[in-house]
Amino acid sequence: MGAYFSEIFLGLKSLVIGLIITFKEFFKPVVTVPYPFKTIKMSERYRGHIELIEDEEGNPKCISCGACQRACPSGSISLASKSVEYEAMVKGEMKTKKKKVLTKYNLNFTTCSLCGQCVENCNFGAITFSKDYNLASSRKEDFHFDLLKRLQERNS
Amino acid sequence: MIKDTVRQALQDLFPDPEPVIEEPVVEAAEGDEADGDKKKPAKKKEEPRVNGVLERDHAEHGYDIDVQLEPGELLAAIMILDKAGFFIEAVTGVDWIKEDQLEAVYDFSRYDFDVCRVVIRTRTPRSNPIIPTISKIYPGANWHERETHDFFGIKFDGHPHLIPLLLPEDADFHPLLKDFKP
Amino acid sequence: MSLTILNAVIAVVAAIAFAAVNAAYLVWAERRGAGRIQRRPGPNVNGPLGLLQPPCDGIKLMAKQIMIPGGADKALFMVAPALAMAPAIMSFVTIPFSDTIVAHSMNVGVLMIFAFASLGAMSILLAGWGSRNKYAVMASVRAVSQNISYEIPMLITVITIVMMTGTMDLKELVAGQAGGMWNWNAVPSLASPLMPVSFLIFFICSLAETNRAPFDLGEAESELVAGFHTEYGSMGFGLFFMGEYANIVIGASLITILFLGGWGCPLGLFPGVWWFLLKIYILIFSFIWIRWTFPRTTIYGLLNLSWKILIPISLFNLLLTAGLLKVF
Amino acid sequence: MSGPIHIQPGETFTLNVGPQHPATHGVLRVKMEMDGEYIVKAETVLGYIHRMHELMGENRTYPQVLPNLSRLDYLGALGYTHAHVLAVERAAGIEVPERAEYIRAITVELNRIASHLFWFGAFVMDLGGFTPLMYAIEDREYILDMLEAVTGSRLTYCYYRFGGLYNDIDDDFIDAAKAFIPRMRRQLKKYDALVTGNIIFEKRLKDIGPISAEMCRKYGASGPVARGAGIDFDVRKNEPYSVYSEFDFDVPVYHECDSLARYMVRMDEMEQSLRIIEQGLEKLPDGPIMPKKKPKLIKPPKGDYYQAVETARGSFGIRIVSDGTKNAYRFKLRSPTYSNMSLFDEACEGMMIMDALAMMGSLDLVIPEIDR
Repeated sequence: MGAYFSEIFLGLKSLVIGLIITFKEFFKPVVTVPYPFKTIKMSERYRGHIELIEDEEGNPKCISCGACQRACPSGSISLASKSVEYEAMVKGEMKTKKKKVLTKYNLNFTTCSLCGQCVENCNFGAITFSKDYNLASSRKEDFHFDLLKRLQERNS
Repeated sequence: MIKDTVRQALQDLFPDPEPVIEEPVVEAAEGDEADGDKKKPAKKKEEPRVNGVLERDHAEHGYDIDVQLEPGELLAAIMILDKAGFFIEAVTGVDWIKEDQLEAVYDFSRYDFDVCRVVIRTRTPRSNPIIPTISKIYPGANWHERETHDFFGIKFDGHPHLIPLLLPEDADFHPLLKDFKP
Repeated sequence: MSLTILNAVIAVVAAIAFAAVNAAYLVWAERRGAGRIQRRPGPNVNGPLGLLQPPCDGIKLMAKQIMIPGGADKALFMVAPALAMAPAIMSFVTIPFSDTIVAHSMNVGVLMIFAFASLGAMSILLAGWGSRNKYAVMASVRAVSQNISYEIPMLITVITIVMMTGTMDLKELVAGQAGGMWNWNAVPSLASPLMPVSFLIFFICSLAETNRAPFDLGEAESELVAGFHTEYGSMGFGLFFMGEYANIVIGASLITILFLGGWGCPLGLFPGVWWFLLKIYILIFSFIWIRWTFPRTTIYGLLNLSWKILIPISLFNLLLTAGLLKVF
Repeated sequence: MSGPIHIQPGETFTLNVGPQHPATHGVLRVKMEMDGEYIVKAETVLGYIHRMHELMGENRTYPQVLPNLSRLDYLGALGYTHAHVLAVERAAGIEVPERAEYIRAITVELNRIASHLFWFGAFVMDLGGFTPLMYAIEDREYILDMLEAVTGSRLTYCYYRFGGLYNDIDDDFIDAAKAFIPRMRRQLKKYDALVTGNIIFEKRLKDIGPISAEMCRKYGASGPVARGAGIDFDVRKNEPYSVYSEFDFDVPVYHECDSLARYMVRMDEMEQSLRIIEQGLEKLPDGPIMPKKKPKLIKPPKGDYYQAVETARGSFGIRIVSDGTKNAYRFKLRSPTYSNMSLFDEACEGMMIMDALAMMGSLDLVIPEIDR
């Protein structure tokens, strides 16, 4: 009989303790960020999709060696280049030197797993992570990024 | 040390008199390992391992006892481990296509601090891979065997419910076979 | 004659309006309250403080297509939501909000409310059976057994009170408690020293009767998907939802009337409808508060609680009160 | 595996719990043969999100498989990538600088707390209490913020590399971690009062869902499921890897074998993980995070290698059969939940559905990890 009543009493007590805790929380400030109205700054190392880095002249640093393409586990990167002399642009003296120029750098973000292998395998520091995360879309094509075009858009 | 007792018990499964067969087996394995560790990995291989018990370095391989036996002796070996209080870790397969064999690999380990991971391998021809089930002894092997059947097509004789587990129920392909084309 | 009909129509319309507005805004209050307890804002986008959320929800629910699952019993499926809402509204007719605001005062008001409250279980049963879903059937069976087992201690407690006050008229019940909180039924008196316990029992029972957490086994999301209204969408679901909140208002009103002095002030000053509303909203807040604090009980834990703890104690209280009433 | 005993055929009905069901936390399906509310027989059906990670492991190079591992278990991803790097380091014989190992241990333990916190919230939500989930998520958010600042991602980390780490931790991380420890201890006390002490919670779990030690052994259960059955088994202690042998921590073991025991094990483990983090931050040595000489192309020598680690869910093992090329010949993932879940069919026989689902919650299921 004693156990019966003590169980009821202890049970009620535990319930009251729980109620007190939630009651205290009731008056504490909210901790959430109302997302579309307010955003938080992404941390320094946040890894978004990749982005090409430009050199001083505004051209991509990429020399289209294809290391990123080979390193990518999901085959999300496709790039193309053409070999040109590129005379007009050369400001230095070495006019005859051949150069591979990036003509296409596409990232298929639908298959990208943001592992960062491409950035790590790039020996020329030509790609980096963007801080983009507002990437919702209902169309698949919106995630086929033409990074070269994005670079030009950023510059203009 | 449970390692020695289990090793001894497993050794007894092999019918041949111990000293005669054991020496070459151990030597072959050591040679095999040395091969791998040193410069010339490509040479002198594709010699299917001889059945027997090997002791492995835990730090190097992650397990202690490596047993290869005939499918027929499998249940006896499993029973030894069951009696010694091992728990089943996993059952899986390896497709040795060059040797035209399928290998089923059973991992057992211990809950106590006497670390001893035992690996039991048994090989069966690729054309008709049949291995007795151990799910009667370790019910936990039920799913693992179904999975192995999914991936490799090894038929576990006596399994109560050998239908695809991870693959779709109408799957008739075995994706981890080396000649699998998706 | 025509005046009575007009009166009745006004009363019913007012009751429906009160029930509907309450139901709609209790949803809002619940979501806001839950949000505060969980350290998040709750609905706050539609209108100031999210006050336009309930009408938006209502429009959305009404605009949706009514889906009837294949093989369901069409008639029962359609009747069940209405049956959830109707008794709840009917009960409002006899609840006195103050000594003047009451749609129809009856001398058996308590009985009538309980009669209608029992119909609520019927709607759950019909919904579960009609929607041809195993989860729904299991949930409705649970809900019915829960309703039956909790009506017993509830009614025993009510009998105790009726015995003390000698009336079944809700207005007279309140009048008997007038003049301050020391006269309330929830406060122990010489004749019934265990009244706070009875109050607690009644409170727990009304939680269970309204299928509120921690006794919401009828719609236990995590095991029975959504319980008896798994197959309901659009306004069918909306009616169940409103019925649930209307039932909560009735439960709170009943507790107020039976135990907390109805529209009387705790200090005996300025009695009026505002006290009544204040009390029921405090009670409703505590319902919300409890729901967002505790996990759900099990079905056998629930029945054990009723049969092993609540019923013996309330019976003991009944006998004790009966004996003491003879003495004093 | 025993069939219905006293029930006539036709008296039972089949209930499909899942693949879309709130209690299964993912696409798991359990076909239950029910007698009213009682389960007569259950059969788990898997494979709804099977992705064949093992095949992917065979046709990709070792570094390319790294991101796959964190997709196994999205709640405790670091533990799984840790297993992979350890396995490949064992196979290829790569030395790891001490600082890298310490950082690995710290981040893995943080991730373990995050995983247990989420499990705690989801488990209480299974039982019908919603609010603890929100508190747990709030605490978890601190961990995710810390890990994001270091690893760059919030959920599916790809942080460890063969031989070391992707990048070093900074002072901000150390400060945040040091501030987090006392905060988490306070929160754990709050959870104790709010949930563990609650009578409804206790009644729902005590003596419910018994899983005995013998059953654990036969099914190969590990992690909190085994420790809740009185088995003192933790790979971090039994088979120390990384730098765990240098930490002073206890392995919580409960002998009750019920759902409450498994719950208590996880709650105590959070405290132990905090201790490990505390010691790790204290002992953290300076130095490089990548070895000086690291092979450009990882080609482990021929052989068969096994590596077990203790993840948030139990003993996770990776078997790499190497044929000396840059791809694994066989890449086997031994996932702990797979074994833990396989005993559910037998354990839930004769239970009521709500108890069975509470027990399922106490197994801490992450379906992608079962299906792999």
